[in-house]
Amino acid sequence: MLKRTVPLIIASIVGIVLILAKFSPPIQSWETEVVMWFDILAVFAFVLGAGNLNLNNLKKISERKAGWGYAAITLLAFWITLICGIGKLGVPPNEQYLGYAWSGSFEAEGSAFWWIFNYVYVPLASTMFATLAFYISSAAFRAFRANNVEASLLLLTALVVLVSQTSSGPMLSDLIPEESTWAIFKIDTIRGVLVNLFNTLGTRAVMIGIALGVVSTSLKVLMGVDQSYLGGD
Amino acid sequence: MKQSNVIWVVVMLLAGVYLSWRAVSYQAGAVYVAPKIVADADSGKSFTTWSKVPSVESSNPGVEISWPRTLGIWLSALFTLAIFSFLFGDNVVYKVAESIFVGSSAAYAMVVGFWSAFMGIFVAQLAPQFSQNTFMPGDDRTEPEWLMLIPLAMGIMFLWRLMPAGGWISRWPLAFFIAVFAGLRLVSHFEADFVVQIKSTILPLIVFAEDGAFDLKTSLWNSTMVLGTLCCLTYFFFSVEHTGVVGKISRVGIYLLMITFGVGFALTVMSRYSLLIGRMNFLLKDWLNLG
Amino acid sequence: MRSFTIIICLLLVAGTSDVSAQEVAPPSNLNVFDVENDKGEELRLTWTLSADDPNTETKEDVKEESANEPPATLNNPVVGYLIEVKSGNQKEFAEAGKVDAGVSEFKADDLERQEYSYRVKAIGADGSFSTATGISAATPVRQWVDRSKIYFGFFMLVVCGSVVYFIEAAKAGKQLKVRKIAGLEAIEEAVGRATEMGRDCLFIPGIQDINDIQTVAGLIVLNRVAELTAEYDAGLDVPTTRSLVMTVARETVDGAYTSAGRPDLYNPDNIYYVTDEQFGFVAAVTGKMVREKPAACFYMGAFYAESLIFAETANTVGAIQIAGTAMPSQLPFFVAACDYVLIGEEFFAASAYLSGEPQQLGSLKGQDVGKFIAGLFLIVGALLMTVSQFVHRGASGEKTGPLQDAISFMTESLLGT
Amino acid sequence: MDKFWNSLANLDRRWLFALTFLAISIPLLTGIVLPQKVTPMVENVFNAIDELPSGTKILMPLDYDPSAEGELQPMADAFIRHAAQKKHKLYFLTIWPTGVAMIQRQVATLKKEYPEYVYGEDYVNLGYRPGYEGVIKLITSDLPKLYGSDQQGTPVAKIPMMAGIDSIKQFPLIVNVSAGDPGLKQWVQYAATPFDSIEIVGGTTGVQASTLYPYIPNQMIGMIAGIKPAAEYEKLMFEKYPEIEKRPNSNMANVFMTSQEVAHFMLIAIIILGNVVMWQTGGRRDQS
Repeated sequence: MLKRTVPLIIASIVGIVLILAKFSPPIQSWETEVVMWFDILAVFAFVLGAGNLNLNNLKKISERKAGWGYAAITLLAFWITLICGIGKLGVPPNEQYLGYAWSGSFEAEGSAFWWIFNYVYVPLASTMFATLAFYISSAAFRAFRANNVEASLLLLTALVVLVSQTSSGPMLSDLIPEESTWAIFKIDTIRGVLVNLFNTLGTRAVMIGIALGVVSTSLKVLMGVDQSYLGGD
Repeated sequence: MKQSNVIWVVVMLLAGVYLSWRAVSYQAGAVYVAPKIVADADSGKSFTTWSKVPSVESSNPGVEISWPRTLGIWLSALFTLAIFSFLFGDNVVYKVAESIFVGSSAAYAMVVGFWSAFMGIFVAQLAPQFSQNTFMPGDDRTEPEWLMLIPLAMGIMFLWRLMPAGGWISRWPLAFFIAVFAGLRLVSHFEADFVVQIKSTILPLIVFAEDGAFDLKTSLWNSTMVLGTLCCLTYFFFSVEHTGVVGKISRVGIYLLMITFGVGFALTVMSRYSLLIGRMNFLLKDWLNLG
Repeated sequence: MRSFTIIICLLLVAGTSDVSAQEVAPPSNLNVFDVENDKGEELRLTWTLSADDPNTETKEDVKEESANEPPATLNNPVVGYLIEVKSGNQKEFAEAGKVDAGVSEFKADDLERQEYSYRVKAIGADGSFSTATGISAATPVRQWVDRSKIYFGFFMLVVCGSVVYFIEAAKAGKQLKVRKIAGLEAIEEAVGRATEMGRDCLFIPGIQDINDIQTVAGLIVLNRVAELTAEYDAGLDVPTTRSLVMTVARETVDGAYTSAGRPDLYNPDNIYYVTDEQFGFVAAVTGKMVREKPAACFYMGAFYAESLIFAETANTVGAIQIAGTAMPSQLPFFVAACDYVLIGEEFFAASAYLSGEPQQLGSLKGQDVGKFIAGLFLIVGALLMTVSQFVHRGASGEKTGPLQDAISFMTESLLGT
Repeated sequence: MDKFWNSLANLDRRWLFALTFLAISIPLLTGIVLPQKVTPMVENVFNAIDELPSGTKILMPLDYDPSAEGELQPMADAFIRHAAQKKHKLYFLTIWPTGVAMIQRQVATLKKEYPEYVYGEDYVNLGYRPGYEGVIKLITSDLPKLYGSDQQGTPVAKIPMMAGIDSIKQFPLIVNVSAGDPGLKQWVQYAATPFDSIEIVGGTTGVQASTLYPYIPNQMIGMIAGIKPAAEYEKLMFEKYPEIEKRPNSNMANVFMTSQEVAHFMLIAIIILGNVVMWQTGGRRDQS
């Protein structure tokens, strides 16, 4: 009862109230309030995340599993960053409130946390992001093959749009005289049709479908038809 | 295997020699900073903060080289190379970079959550006196916001799962928030994705220009837009088998979706290459001072 | 009235031309309204601009007609307006706000639900004030129902209602038929293959928190996948980017192993938190893929740029990949690089299919009604607009008539948000 | 011959990675530039800055982070050089915390190439304020409320060029460079659209562009979306002010565009090669 029925009742009532809130001005602001509570709960949840991260890595170290050294590095990096950030190490006070030692921003320039963010986090994240350029090449080689009609269409449209993004492609197609009947084959024209017409209509249909999927998934959660997120008894 | 190891060692040594030469003779990666003294007349306290200045000003009075930041640039460069090395296969350097990345980014997210949501909202609203005396002196709240006891209670219920018994109570706040967002998303998706998309697709199939002449181009465009969207929607029908006429229409639908995806793929390519260019530029210019 | 004021002004200008500062002409016709469809905290004020306002239309007209009359007649042009307010129990008027010259409306907010009296004065360039307008008063009214959203609400009710109706109909035993989806049949095959090869199944429920409905949908799919891995006794590996997702995923998998009758196989350590940050997570997961070589990878949830990094890395270790997402921008990459993809709505439908429960299939039927309504709107709307094109062919100016009313009822009321 | 195609079919993807690496880095190092055809929209953006009288106040919000530098840095540079060439007064600010470092880069360019530009008289760095689009909404009516001091903490009262500025309505033009939300879209929605006196041009990434086209030309004069239009912008600038071209790194967009050009054609070649291999080997796809 307390394990399953009560949460389901909570879910139904709360969900319906928030749907109604969209239509009732006096309670519209509840949304902002509740979203703020969620951000706070997420911080509480960090205790579990951090606990899990620490336990997993400590286990690897104590069992001397393969790669336990890396587990130690992860833990070290975690605690150094956490202490620098929560302790505001090297953060000068806010310029208007010099008397308050803790008043500076935790990301203030020159602080230890700022240094870690700029020289550890940023290069690692942006390089990871940049590896996408390589994966695009390998995906293009292996996946863009005209096996069937679908794949051929994917391939052809991608090729045309790729050519249109270069400088020389459009320049070459400009050799087609403006007045001739062939002018509709200018690469910029084709690109315009592909991007503004076909891309738009496909995306619209996908989005309409997604909206319906969200509606029905949400309703299933609110009606208690799908309770898998509550787990077993 | 042994021979390749030798080759790698030689390559690394050469790279090391080159880098030391760049570091010494071209001051690769050097960062200069200038001091700024902030003083407060009331409390008589003063602090010196340092901020970066362009290298052209390195000879200005007071400007000096910042060793932590110069070291930082070198470290960034090494991390960049470490991540790229994964493309050629998993290796020790990548594993080290990955471990540091995971540990410090997890802590990073927690620190941001701690200072912005927990201290900045929760504590600042529940204990305004305390927060104004310590980390938020500019805040003008006077009364505690007792509503904040609700997330506190939920947080405790949630963490109760760490206790030996009664851990099921943590399902209550979870059910609460899953339902909250199910309700919110239901309305917002219905509004933005369903209604708005339908509305913007309602177009006249045949269009006449201002002077009454038949506008072939716009007519074709609109008709394709409306009929194409209908074909794609047909593809998503679940309760009708894709055979016969429906089958043919949904076939056209999937073809149109493939064109959509082809365009989507190609449009992203330029931005992705730009990311790589940005990283290469960092290595060559910011770090090695080339060009 | 206005022209009369202007004449007086001109007379004043003529009569006292040696005095540089002139009394500013006041604004007029102050009206105060309640703002509709709000929670009763706002009032809206409108007035007619002062004759000395450079933006007053009559001046513009005069300027156009007789260019020889210079705008210099405004010795003391209006630079703004001062709005003053007095609530029920106060005796004096206090400043409520200022607006720039040329602005003839003001919104007062953060009000109580009591009567407020307003008056407006013009501010001259020399800082002097005009006499005030007449006093106008109103009380903010709270509306419990936002009437501008009634049609939208009705429309939503129809679609939601049809989903609920078919779920209930299916519960009552109505037989519903649904078509097959290729990606879903492949899930069991992939788990089976992982079992044969003795390798893990990797399941990533997206990189968003539990507040994204895609994550919830992903976890529902995880429930079915976990049932399969329990049946087959295959390894399951679930890295998450959020602590909350980890918690819910553990509940889900625990429940799945119990209902598959193998609670002994459930190991919570296989569902773990990595890091909240997108690319930190990517670095760890791709590293793990290369080292542990999972046989099947499932990507079910909200994904961003990492979609292609995952798909290309898992491909090198020869994994079967099945993706499902409702991120339109990432679908191209999954479609190109994965073996099976659940596109948008199919992803949400997956949980219903996989459960095999009749009431879940009912929700699919309800979604189809939604699509049918969408198609109907498109067709009817497009036809109406086409007819309108024929009717108004070559006509210029504003289109009116019952046809236009029907179109605007459809697009502005029914589809207005 | 079959053996050759089979080996290609099983090509180690690291060769493709190496090829991509070379296609991007060689043009960067050599600095070769290709001719560009200038499109009308880029010309409109250029004229928006060029036709303003010298000394016009321009608001320059730079809302991006280091990961978007490869795409946005060149256009930000071009905007700044062009504006400084026209002797406009520049007001930098950002609504992205990471934007502060991006502004510092622009300031460095100004100091290096326009030594006559005086801080506080010709340009000012107002820095970052939290609040996302709320910042934009607020400074449309009251700028000093949020920006009481500049990035260095100097009160605005002591900055000559801040005298008389009480809202961004006093800026005839906003030049925004943005990598996402909040960014160009919000500047258009909350600043340029409600106030007729404010015009806006922008620079953004190629991925973002499609959502922004609907605002042109009614709410926004035009935008530079990605590297290619940025390269065209540079060409226009060099035509009118040839002295800029001689400065180091002034043609960065064109150099980057050469990398893009080479990489795009490499990608096209890779796709075609993949298909040729498939035909030659009868569609077999060996996965290793």
